Amino acid sequence: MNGTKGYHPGLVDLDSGEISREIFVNADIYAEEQERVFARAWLHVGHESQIPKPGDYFVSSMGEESVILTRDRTGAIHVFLNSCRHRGMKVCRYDEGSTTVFTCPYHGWSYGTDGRLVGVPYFREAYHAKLDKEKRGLVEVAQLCNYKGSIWANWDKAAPSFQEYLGDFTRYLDLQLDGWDGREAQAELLGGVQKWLVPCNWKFPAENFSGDTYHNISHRSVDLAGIGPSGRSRRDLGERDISRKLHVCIPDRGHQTILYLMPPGEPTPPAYQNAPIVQEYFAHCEAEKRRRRGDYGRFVGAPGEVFPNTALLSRQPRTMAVWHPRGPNQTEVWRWFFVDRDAPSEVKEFLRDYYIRYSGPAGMTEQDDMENWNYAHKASQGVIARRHPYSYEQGMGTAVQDFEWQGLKVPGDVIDITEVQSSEQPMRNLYRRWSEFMAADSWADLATWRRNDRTAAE
Amino acid sequence: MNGTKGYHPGLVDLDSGEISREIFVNADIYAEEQERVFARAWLHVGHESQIPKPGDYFVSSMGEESVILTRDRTGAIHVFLNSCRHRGMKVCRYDEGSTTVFTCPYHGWSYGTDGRLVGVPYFREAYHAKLDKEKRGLVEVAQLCNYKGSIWANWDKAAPSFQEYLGDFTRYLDLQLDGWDGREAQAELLGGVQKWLVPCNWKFPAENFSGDTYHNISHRSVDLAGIGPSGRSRRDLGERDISRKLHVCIPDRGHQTILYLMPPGEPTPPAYQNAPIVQEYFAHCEAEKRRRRGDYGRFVGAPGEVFPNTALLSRQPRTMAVWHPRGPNQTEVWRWFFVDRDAPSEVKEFLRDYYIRYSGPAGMTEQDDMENWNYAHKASQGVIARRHPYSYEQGMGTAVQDFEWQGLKVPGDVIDITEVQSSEQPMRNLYRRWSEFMAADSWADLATWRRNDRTAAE
Amino acid sequence: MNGTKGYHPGLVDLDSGEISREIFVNADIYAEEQERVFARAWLHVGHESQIPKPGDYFVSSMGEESVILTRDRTGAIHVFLNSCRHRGMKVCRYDEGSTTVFTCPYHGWSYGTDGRLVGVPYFREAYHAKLDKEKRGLVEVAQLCNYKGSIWANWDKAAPSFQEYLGDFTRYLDLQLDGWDGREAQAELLGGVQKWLVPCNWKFPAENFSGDTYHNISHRSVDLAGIGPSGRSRRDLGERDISRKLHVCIPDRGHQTILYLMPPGEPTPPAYQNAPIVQEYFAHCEAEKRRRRGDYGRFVGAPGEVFPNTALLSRQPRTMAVWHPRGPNQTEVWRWFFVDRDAPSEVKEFLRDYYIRYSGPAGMTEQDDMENWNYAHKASQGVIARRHPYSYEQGMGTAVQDFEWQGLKVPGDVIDITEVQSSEQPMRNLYRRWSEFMAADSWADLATWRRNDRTAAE
Amino acid sequence: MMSDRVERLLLTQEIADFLYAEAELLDERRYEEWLALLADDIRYWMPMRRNVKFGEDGREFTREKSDINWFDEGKETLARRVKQIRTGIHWAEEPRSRLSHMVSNVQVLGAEPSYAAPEEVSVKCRFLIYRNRVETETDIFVGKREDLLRRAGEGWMVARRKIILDQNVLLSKNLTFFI
Amino acid sequence: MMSDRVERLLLTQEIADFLYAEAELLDERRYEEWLALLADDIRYWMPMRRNVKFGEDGREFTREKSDINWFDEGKETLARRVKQIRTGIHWAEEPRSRLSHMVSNVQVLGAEPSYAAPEEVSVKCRFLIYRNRVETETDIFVGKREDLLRRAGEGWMVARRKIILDQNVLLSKNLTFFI
Amino acid sequence: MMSDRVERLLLTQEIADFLYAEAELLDERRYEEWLALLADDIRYWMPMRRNVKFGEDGREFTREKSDINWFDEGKETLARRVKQIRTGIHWAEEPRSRLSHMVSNVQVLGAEPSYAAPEEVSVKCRFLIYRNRVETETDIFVGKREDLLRRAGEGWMVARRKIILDQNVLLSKNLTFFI
Ligand code: FES
Ligand code: FES
Ligand code: FES
Ligand SMILES: [Fe+3]
Ligand SMILES: [Fe+3]
Ligand SMILES: [Fe+3]
Repeated sequence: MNGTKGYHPGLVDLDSGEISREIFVNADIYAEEQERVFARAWLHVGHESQIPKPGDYFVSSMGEESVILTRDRTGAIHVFLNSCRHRGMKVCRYDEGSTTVFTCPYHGWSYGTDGRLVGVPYFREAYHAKLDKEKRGLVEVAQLCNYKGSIWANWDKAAPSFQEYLGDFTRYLDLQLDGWDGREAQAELLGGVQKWLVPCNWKFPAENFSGDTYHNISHRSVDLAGIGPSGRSRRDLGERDISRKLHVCIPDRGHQTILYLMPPGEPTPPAYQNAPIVQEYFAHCEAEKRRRRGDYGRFVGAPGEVFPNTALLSRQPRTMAVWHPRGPNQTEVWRWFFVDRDAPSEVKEFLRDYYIRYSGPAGMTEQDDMENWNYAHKASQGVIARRHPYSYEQGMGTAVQDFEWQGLKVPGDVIDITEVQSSEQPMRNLYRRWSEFMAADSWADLATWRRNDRTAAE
Repeated sequence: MNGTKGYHPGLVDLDSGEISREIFVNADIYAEEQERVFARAWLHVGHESQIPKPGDYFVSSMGEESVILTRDRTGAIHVFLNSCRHRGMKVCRYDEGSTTVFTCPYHGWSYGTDGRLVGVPYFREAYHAKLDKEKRGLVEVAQLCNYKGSIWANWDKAAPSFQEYLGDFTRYLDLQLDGWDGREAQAELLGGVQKWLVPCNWKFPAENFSGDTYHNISHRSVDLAGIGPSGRSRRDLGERDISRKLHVCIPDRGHQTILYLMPPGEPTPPAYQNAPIVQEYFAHCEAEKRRRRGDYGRFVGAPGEVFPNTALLSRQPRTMAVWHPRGPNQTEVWRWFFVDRDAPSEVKEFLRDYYIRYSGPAGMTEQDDMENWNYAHKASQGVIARRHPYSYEQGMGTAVQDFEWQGLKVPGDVIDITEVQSSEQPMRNLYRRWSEFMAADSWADLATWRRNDRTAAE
Repeated sequence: MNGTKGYHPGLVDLDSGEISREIFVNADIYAEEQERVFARAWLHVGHESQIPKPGDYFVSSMGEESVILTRDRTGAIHVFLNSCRHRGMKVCRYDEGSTTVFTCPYHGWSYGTDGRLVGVPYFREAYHAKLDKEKRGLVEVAQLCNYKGSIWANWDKAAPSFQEYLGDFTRYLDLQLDGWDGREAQAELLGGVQKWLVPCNWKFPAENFSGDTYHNISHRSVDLAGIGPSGRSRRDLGERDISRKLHVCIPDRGHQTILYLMPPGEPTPPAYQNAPIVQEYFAHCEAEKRRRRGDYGRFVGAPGEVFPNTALLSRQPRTMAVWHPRGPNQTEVWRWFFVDRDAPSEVKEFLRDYYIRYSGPAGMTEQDDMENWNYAHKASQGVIARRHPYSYEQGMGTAVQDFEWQGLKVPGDVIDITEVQSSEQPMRNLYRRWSEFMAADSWADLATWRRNDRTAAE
Repeated sequence: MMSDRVERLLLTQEIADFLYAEAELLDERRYEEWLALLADDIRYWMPMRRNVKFGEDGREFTREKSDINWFDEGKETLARRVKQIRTGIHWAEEPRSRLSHMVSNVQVLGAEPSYAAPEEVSVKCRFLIYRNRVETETDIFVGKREDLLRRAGEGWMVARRKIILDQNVLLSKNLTFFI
Repeated sequence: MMSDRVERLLLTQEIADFLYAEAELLDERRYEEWLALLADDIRYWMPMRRNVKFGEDGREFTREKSDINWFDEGKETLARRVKQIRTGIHWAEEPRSRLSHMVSNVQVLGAEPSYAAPEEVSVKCRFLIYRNRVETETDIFVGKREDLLRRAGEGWMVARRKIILDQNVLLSKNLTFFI
Repeated sequence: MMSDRVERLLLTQEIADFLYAEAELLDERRYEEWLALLADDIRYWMPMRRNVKFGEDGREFTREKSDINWFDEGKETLARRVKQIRTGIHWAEEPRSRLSHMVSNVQVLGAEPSYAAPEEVSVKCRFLIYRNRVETETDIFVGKREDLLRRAGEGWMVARRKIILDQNVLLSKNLTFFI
């Protein structure tokens, strides 16, 4: 089933807008991805509110591997590979909890919540006190960042800091994590992380959430059935009417998103007409946000992607997703859901109901996404299919730098899709970065902006 | 599990009559087969009666891949890869039906029944009318042939025409598709195509249907239980008594079959004694066939194989099968069943009952074939097994060219197995051709007959 | 998922005591193992009491492949690959039985219980009597050894004899096969061979049974629940108090075991206090053994391993196990259970009950072993995990040659773990030998002792 | 004497008992006894299933007595199948499979002439058939069965059986068992 | 007239009949009739499950009405799901799945005000749902259901349904069916 | 007062209720209550199965009390197994498995001294046990159970249990649950 062996530059051709199916279905390329992408990029691990107290832990995943997100007795946050240094046993097999040590079931080595190897049975007798415990602590990530409560980690110490990695994308992640009223880090996690398996390569969801406005047609059945809390088929039609809808891509970083840019002054049109309390809450927040953020308060978020596999959705349903690779043909999705910490309980309840019926495997909208990813992948595995690349030609060459509308500049490569409806600039941005990771031997080659005029201004 | 890497000539040794087990169980060889055999050979797709009217379609398979057999509004027949040119989504997920366009569920591109890309949402807006629709139609096969209602297709435009590909085998395919009375293209398809999975390499059934008379002993339980419509254990014992039974192989083509050659003049002995109407019908047809076909009316068909994976069975049960590869260790069988279009309904009903209890996964006869293929494959995967090739020595060097009996010449390499009961000439013919496909870089090397004295006479 | 391609020396580093996870999870290394280890080493096949009469057979397994252990009409014992020479069909699909010939279901070739091809349908007609039957018998192992009733086989004719292969380990295998009272070959097999699948590489159980005393802590739940027939949590605490507990490794051979060395004179302390008949039986046997074996009667067996995949357990539960590889990530365990042939039926019954509740998938003790092997393997597959080798540093450099205690020498590399409790010398011994097999091109390189001063004394 | 409600519930229970007893005969390989439960005029039909467009359900199943089906036969052929297994050389069932027929959701959909004195009963159920053979070979078949049962003295006979398997491509190499 | 024991057994049988009939409506895609069996105030709840330490079972399930769950909704949303399937362009169910709902171990755990004259019945069962679609795609879902049934004339209505699926990571791409 | 037919049907229903209640205790991890349903002299036996030649069915199963079996034990050992799980450090069940015991085809094969006043009942059923644990680990076990139940006041006790699993090579790493 294996056409070419491994990655080579020709596969992603951004001049023609053609990308080979090999990068989705080829097992050798998948194996290389694990080393070149997932072992070097910043990955989302969880949220600090999942481990509020010292000793709390949450078992997460980075790429294919299980990791432990934990807060040590001093309150410091760590991420460790969930595998014993002795014979590799998975040291923690609970999803979450609180503990003082992680004791390995096999031979009883125990590790502190700071990863230190603190207990070795018969250390003096069997090891003659010779085992170097310092060397045998749990494998810790090379870098970790707590950004407004969201925890990110990286296995490569040569990688730049998370904020440098984000670059100009930071403010879009802010939309996810700040309050709707513009206050910092107000996001509160709802209990329960959705986890499920989809039979497709992880890049199908990654590109979909990068800003695929073009597939709205696939959700027509939801529009007909009605799902929106406003009683209209989509909750956000109102603001769509007066805003500019943009594709914003951060070149060299591989991050991209949809953005609604509201006009200045004008209030955001009412939504949630059927739910006065909710309508009132958001109206209030919108006003607050404008006041606090000033011009940037005109930003309204939408689906976006932090390279490589973390999806943002900063409007309703407000969620973050990670697309964990589970072999070339399978993806395990993890889904976190957010509300404003200080929102009235009626608002939280109202939104939760909406999130559940919209998102995930039982979500009326996303069920059809999974179906499409599944069969797009499946129909791309054969020898003939692999000879015919996918088309990413939409809106090629139409992106502008320094986009500005009504006095507000939007950094990055931007396409205003308000009239043209859609573009594939976000996917091209994603795969350009992906192929840089696949080609580069080290972060020295990947931190392109450091030797880059255009971004020198930063 | 992988002994040698990939195909090399020594694996098929026709001088010693030994063939390595690697060609059945080796994953690398399997991957090469997809390119070298299935992407270059003529494959059976279906029957025109499955798509009688413009807009009708039948979803079939070529090698590992799903294809759409369809009749466009002008009545022309096409075969397309069942995968969208945009992101690869399987555009048609029904087994059969009738439509004006195939609309992709993911982003709504739509293709005409002639494969043309006719609908692209926001073509003017999102694509600025720049997408080259001509280039983005459904991938169509390079060549297609409708031979007496049976549809064949080929991905390689350098391949010879289907009839040149068939060579002298044509008249054996005729036995399948013409009426029992010798009239042309009288085969009528019974409703329902059997599809099922067998855990073995596709070449086990392919060689079995190439003319494996040697495994009759494996069907002894059916003979004891009784299945034959004539009340005798096999419906065809009668004609066996007076005819010559031949193995006929078309050298250079890789096609082969069993053939019963009846004496001139003599009527075919009665069968179906318990079913007068059926007996009478076939008696009548036999006579008609002799009249229409003259000497060739003495041919009575039997299991045979069109290289690489289409099986013929032109007697009762009258069926065609395709052995679709589904990985080195799995085969998906598709089965079509035929009757004479103008046969009396009692005859059709009678034959249908016989076909069902004889053939396929519920067929008393073929159940045991599947069992043998399954465990022959399984017991050939290990390192020691792979060191011991299979034996194809039966009747080596006993084939003759220009076989003749009672005034009728039979072209091809022929072994008269009436007395010797069996030979492995058909398998040797199959694997000789298979290894030519695996070794050849292009059809220039594969059309051996064009530079071949023996077949120059053609 | 595949880090390095195939085996290379660096993976097993006995100087640092670090062994790469690759050797457990890498698919290429696994494929090489099948050729280099399992096709060249001595493997345990069964017990002669399973085939007491001429014509009896027991279907066993060597590495990944099915083999037939059979006794021919002359009473000679054979081991054959369970695959037909014609098309590879598995010729015997029963677990055990008695027969005069093995008739292949597919085309009816039949083989004698001595493996000779005795029946070929239509030999004269179809084969013109030309098939060389002598060449086409069932594939027989290159060497076979019946050691005190246990049957061992080897595919490599260049391998040394089984006894040379065992070297000084012979007496530990004797503990398994002789009677508890020291009489030769008194082991009687209980009916029923346990077979089950464990999702881990075969080397996890192999190293565990090589003498992993360090994982006793993982069985704490059994100690708390109580399982021992003596009513105490472990049946053997008594003798542990007065004996020396040793790790005995046979260098150059790759065999290793735990050994209890009792003091001279002193009787073994009583066990089985709750079962007088059993207590009395073992007390009697102990005395007999001392009398018969003299000083070596002080040996009491324990878990051990004959390289590569045969486990011994010569105390109670008295069992042998084979760890059959079934892909890099799966092992099929086969388990034989023994009692003394002449033991009273109450003793046999008593022991049988204990074996069942202790061992295998339903065994309260071993259930937890399987769990640990499963998740140790699973947590070692990822790219980051593979960068961190396992630690085998326990007791490095503490082994002695010519260990002696109270007048009895114990050959081999020995660590007295009575006080230190545990060491990883047995695992180091196992993997040293394993890497020799992986590196060596032939047995000329593997029979290291033949050119080895230290073992020249043999 | 008893209310209709009670009569219906007891009849359902009685029919379920019959179907469980039938399954038991099949799993215990008592095929001749099983044949004895089949009416001489039984029709044993298992259609194939197609993926069809919404609204075209009419084309979902292959048709009895005119299309190719997985099974579409009478008692004589069923008896021949039993005979074949009994030869001991029907390799697809030698060594014999380990089979369990799980029958659930037994519903009596109708009784003629009445629930009080039923002569013919139409019953529907779900089945799960687990097949394991040789070493590790395993299949699971799930679907529905629509049976017409006919009173036979104290007991019942199967007069007609329609088997709906929830598969399109058959996910097994063969169908060597009775459903 | 009848003993308590008999009343209880017959009630259990009657409730089982109801659950089988309900399953039949779902497998036959008669969704509107199924909706008619749901009380207007039904709560349809399917929590997610966590792996927790021994003794911390309290944290095993996500909480109704406050956490994220697989399902946690009322009749209006259920009706919208039916409507979506009926559009014929709900791709995750087009072509439609082949479904079998196997219901077993039907236990009546309580009846109010009495077993003799029950108005509300709490019932627990096991389910196995087999889903097969397109060509070879297959899922098996197994778990428990805790239903509160309410008397409705001659029959019953589902007033509350709690679904316990025996999975942690959902082993399927979606949940497009009713349980 | 009631006819034999009715007595038998009601007894079957009563026995089924008992088996469902027992399964519920196991799935809810109420092991001590489950142990209380076992007679002190219970024999809990699960043989291994061989592939044997046609006509040699006698050798298909390993023998109770003389061969090695998967299980062949009494109440004391069963109680120890419960105790082990309750330690919270029986790693093969920590974190605990998610289990469903589906029991179907409940058949009462005999009742002593009579169906009207049964003291001992022999009952056979089919089971499907679904086990899911940790993240994605899943096993399905299917087979038959032959139980001898003994009257115990209002209820019943399990006096003997024979478990027939439809497997040859056990397709799982362990058997850490009760069947
Ligand atoms: S594997 Fe963790 S202590 Fe040994
Ligand atoms: S995949 Fe077909 S339109 Fe996008
Ligand atoms: S495979 Fe054994 S005789 Fe042909
Ligand atoms: Fe979507
Ligand atoms: Fe055949
Ligand atoms: Fe252990």
